Amino acid sequence: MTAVTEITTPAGAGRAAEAAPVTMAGALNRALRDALAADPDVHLLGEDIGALGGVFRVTDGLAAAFGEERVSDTPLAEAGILGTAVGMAMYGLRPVVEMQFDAFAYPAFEQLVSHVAKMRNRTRGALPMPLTIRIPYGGGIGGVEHHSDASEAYYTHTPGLHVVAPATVPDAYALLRAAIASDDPVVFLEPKRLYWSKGLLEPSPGPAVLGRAAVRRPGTSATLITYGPSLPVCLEAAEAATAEGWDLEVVDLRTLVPFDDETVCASVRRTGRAVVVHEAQGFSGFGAEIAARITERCFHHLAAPVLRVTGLDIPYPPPMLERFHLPDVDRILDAVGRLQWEYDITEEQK
Amino acid sequence: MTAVTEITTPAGAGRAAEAAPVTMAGALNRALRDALAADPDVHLLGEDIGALGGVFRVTDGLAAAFGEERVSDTPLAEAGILGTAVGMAMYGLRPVVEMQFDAFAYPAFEQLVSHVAKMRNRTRGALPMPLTIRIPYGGGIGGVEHHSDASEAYYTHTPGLHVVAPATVPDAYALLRAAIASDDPVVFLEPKRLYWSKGLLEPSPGPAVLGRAAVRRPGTSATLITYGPSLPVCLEAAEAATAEGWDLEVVDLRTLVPFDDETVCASVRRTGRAVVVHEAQGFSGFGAEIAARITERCFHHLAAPVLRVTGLDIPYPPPMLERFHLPDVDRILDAVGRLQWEYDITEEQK
Amino acid sequence: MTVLHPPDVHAGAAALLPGPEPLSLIDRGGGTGDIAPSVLLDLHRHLVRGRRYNLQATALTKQGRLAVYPSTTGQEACQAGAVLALEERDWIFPTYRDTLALLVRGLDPVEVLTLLRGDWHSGYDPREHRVAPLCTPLATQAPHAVGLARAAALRGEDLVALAFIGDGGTSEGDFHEAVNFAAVYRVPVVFLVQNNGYAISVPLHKQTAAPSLAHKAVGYGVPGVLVDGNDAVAVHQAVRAAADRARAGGGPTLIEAVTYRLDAHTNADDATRYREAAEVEHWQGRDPVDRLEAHLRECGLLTEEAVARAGREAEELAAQLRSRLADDPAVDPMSLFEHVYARPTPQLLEQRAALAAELADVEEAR
Amino acid sequence: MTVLHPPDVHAGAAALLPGPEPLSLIDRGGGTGDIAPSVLLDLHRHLVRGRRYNLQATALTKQGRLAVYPSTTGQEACQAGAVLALEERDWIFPTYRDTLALLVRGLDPVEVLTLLRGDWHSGYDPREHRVAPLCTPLATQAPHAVGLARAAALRGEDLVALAFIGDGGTSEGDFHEAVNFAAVYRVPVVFLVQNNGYAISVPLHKQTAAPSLAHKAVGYGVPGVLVDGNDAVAVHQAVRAAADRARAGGGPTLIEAVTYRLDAHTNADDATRYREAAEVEHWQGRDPVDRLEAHLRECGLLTEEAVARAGREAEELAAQLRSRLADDPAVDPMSLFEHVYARPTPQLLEQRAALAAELADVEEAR
Ligand SMILES: Cc1ncc(C[n+]2csc(CCOP(=O)(O)OP(=O)(O)O)c2C)c(N)n1
Ligand SMILES: Cc1ncc(C[n+]2csc(CCOP(=O)(O)OP(=O)(O)O)c2C)c(N)n1
Ligand SMILES: [Mg+2]
Ligand SMILES: [Mg+2]
Repeated sequence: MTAVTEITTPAGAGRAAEAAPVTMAGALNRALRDALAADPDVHLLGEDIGALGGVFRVTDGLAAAFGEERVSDTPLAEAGILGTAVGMAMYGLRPVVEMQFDAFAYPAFEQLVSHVAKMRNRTRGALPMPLTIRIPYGGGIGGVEHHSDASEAYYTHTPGLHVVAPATVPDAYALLRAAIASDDPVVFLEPKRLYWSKGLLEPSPGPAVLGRAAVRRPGTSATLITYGPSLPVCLEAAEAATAEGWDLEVVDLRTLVPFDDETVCASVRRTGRAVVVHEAQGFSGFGAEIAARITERCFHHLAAPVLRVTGLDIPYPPPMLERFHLPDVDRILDAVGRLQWEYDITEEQK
Repeated sequence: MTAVTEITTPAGAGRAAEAAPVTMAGALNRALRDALAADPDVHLLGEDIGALGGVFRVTDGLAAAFGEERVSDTPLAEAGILGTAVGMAMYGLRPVVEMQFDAFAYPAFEQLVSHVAKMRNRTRGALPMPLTIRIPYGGGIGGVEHHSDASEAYYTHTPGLHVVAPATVPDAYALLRAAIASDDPVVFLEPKRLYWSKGLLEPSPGPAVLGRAAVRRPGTSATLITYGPSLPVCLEAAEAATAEGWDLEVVDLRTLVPFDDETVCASVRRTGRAVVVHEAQGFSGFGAEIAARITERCFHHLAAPVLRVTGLDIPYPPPMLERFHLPDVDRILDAVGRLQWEYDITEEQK
Repeated sequence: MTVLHPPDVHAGAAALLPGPEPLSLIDRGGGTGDIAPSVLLDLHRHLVRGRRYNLQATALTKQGRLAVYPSTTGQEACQAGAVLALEERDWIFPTYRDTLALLVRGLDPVEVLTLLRGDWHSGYDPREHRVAPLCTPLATQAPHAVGLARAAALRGEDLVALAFIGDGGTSEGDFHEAVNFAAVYRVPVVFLVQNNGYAISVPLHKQTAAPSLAHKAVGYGVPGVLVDGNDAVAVHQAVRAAADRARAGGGPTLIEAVTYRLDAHTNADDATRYREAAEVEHWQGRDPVDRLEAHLRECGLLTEEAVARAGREAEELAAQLRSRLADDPAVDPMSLFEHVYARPTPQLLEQRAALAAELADVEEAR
Repeated sequence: MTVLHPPDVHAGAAALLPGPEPLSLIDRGGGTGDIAPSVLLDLHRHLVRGRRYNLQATALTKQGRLAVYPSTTGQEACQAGAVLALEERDWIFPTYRDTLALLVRGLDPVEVLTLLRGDWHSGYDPREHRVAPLCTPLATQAPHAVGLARAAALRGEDLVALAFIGDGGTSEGDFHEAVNFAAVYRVPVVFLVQNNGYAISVPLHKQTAAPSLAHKAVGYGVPGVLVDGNDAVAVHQAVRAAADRARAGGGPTLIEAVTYRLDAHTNADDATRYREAAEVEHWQGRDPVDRLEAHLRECGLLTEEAVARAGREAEELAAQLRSRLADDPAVDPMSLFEHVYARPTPQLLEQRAALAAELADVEEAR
């Protein structure tokens, strides 16, 4: 049911000899452990996060190490979990909530939109919400229905939330530490199919700065913009593209909100062409925002419209069909091929 | 607390002498009444829709006319309401649900996303969901917090749903009839601040076809693309723009899903410039989808990037500040002014 | 080993059920329980003040000085009886209707109305007063009370959280989840259901088929208490007992206070559409202010002077409201961008700059 | 006039409470109630078949033939006892775990597994079998049962809906809202909570502090029934009584069947992380299949031949599963675009054309 994807995380690539690689699930576990150790106000709550260590084992061993009060199993009710966390945050704690799967965060939608996202604003800063909401995110692990949604667009559209999606092992650690340290609520999207990908955590990446994208592969022909589970696919596509003579730059957003316009636009201005890649259904998806804002900011640098390679506009498919839904190397290359490479020499066509 | 906006609805404009104008709330009431009369499978359910006739009086008199079984007050629980409606639809009825205000639809989000939107697909067509979910939508009526959200983007991003937003009185009637007649679930967004706007219903507009946009004002300089409560603002802006020498076309989407690419693109290809206008916060909003798809389809016809005039990326403001949040004529004209009118004569700048 | 439903717990179920009749003291010659006379006079003062506050706020709404006002006329005993039963360090989680509870807690009467006036969402510092923001999405504040009480308990602090909720609100999933969490974590929360007979237009019998709302308690393993919500003394006593229990580690209690909303749902509502005048009259006969006053007089606790003083104080409050709400407050559009995040995003900074430029243009055009 | 909590209803509350001990027939010399011998033999047959089905499906999962399988081993009495108590026209609203209930209803054993095999979300026509799709988001199917039962009642049809739910699922808001709606509308729904002691790893005492889950019923004004979920006869009798009551216009019932999940949560779960072997052994001693078999033998109802026949039939079923699930099913990627809407949107048509072109390319490249 679970595909193990091994990718070498670019950030740690140079140090492969120094230490043993860990999985992304392991890196997240270490981030939680370090956060719990560093700050007594950090509390974890969620379904099955105690003795079981979470269905993905991200909280493995934490209840044993920090006690059931710091790492507590909750009754089975997501609005109750998030609402309880809101109350804890009102008192000054720093709750870290686990939603068991992406689609099972929906029962908490009202608490998220009407309280978590707004509490600081409505109380003029008196009640900040230093909450982290961890959500195993996306598909590709053969999960049956309701276990593979990519729902970032619901969150990115909600003012007051930060939205973070790591794609590499060191980022998983660094961004989760940053999310927990943030005084604002962070929806933290953990790419399920990268849970077992491996990378290095030594030397420790430390907490990241939220809101900074990373260029994972420099290139000159066009820019692929992506995040979370689609990063390895884009890197693979970029490698494959060299055979066609394209040298693709790959930008990993890391943080969807706040958005790093600077890095993204600098890249697109340089390359003049861009393709946005994400798993979620494309219509009204986050890729639309990326494409729209690049166009607003870089119009005269664009040789072609910003294209999108996304999931289909259908309910997430059953396991045996999910590969037809998810963006793959071929679809990305196909989109790159449609970036009007003839443009430079046929300017008069415009 | 409620501002009464009088607009002459373009569709009925020519027939002003023939019959008395009705309000949009009245038109919606008539649509519900006609649907109830036409089809015994139509059932209304929601909070306070019976004796009270709904907080906006859209269901006024319907319980008295059709009985409490057809038009029934529910206990106060939105997930329960929508979930019950799902069960009724499974049995072949055609439920029409009222959510009292936009933000109070959030408790039903899981039922909407995981069941309403998916049921037909997961059962290979065996269980269609001919449901209509009426949601008083948007701001501008001085509502206190949680009473003015514009949440269309959550719905447009959910495959399996249709999303409809009328802007005129005859459309309110025609689109609601079409929504109820649709064999698919429709999220029907009723612009609160147009509830008391007036227009003509004679001759009866009959059910509309979902998925067709309307050109509300023909023009040549640029296209304003909008829907729901922002239509009157755009029409006003277009009138004001003539003073600056701009002849703006105004496209009213009417249906957000399915999207009428044809009408929109035809207009933009003609004018070469476009501004998208909506109330909701802009980031990751539906305007991004509109801008992105226009750019994908009409890139070489565009003299300037598609711009967006939207609500700010903040929680909906309190009554006394909402006018600073909502798109107004000035902001639209300002955006039109930034559509690079110098472009035609300074092509080499590109 | 997990034993499903050990028999001893099961046997204790009966103790969690409410009595057959609402707890009432005033009408039953119940005297004043063990409540100190000074507290009783305080109760009286707050009821009188509260009634006047409701009247004044409703009047101001008609004059357009408030965007909307949900009155608690008829429910003053619940509001004052409950809040006075708490310690200052205890937290209150009000619904949008419970403005009076805030007044009793000692908040500034105009800051209490900020939400309803429309200049901001919440007008006071919740931490300073231990009062959560007035909550509009129904029942959503109930889990907050649970979380806050749990946080305090984890820190070893002696604190009770009181969550108000309406009869309609008990139908929401959030209510269910909150009481369950509170019971499982055994946190010091008092859930006070003000059953005022209606959720806007929907009467109780369309809201629930339960024998009483207090009967829901046993399903969570917490005590259910039924109290006459128009008897300030009884409400006070019930809430104090529940708070004491909570403080002593006994966990949450669910109290149903049976009361009545004498006014319409809000100024925007037309209650004649869904209820009979006779019903309203019946409940006017059980007016909580009148009843307390009569009872305290009977007990010889209330002097004419005290009555007059309470009246004067209430008039002063009303006058203060009228004058302080006479003009529109200063609102700063630039404040829209504050407190969306701890630090504004680059995107918000852009939007802030754009609005500033717009406002400068407008200023210039003058 | 609205009377809040009329005393007569209030007095009736006691009748809604469950008894102190789960209803059990088998161990108490309860005989077989008024259940016909043929039904008892049917029950036995289904229990034997069901156990074998669980074993086989679990084995197939280990071989990668199913994506995941949540076993009902230990809960077969609930599944068969409940479904056999219904009429063919009654509807079943299962959770993701209740595959056996579908089998008992007569669905094709492979179609039952479609979701878990992963070739589509739901493998059968719900209307044909009066079985809603296996439901993964917990408790969300409960309001569907209410809506469907209400729709049928409005049409004057005589139909009962049975909603399965887990102990964990009762904590969700949707459960609360569903039971409340059912009670208020007085619809013919039977809510059957299979309390198997765990929600994945979370034991009941971390899920609720209630004396029993059946004690939740009174809070909605419906009867709460506690039954031994490992006694097929008792479950059958309790569900039939509730269905009869519902059919007669008596409204919903909430039944808690106390049972135990002998296997792990699913094949992907490691139950040793959160429960003791001794606990599992204890419950193995109360195996529902063994108990029914022993009981029916004791009552002289079960011949050796019937036992052998049931065993053979179960083996045939297992063999059928093995052979029919041996190969991957044919899946058509183009079917992804079917049934998203009644008619595909223009946008979907574009995407369909693109996928068709992709597939044609791949075909060509071969
Ligand atoms: C989640 C949600 N749904 C709907 C509403 C709209 N609404 C506001 S007040 C109200 C009735 C509340 O009734 P009750 O809980 O009895 O409180 P009361 O007004 O009687 O104090 C409704 C339906 C809301 N505020 N929140
Ligand atoms: C809304 C929702 N939240 C979380 C989950 C993940 N999940 C699947 S099964 C399960 C435990 C269910 O426990 P219970 O209701 O007791 O049923 P059982 O598995 O014991 O049959 C959980 C938490 C889910 N399916 N749906
Ligand atoms: Mg009420
Ligand atoms: Mg269970």
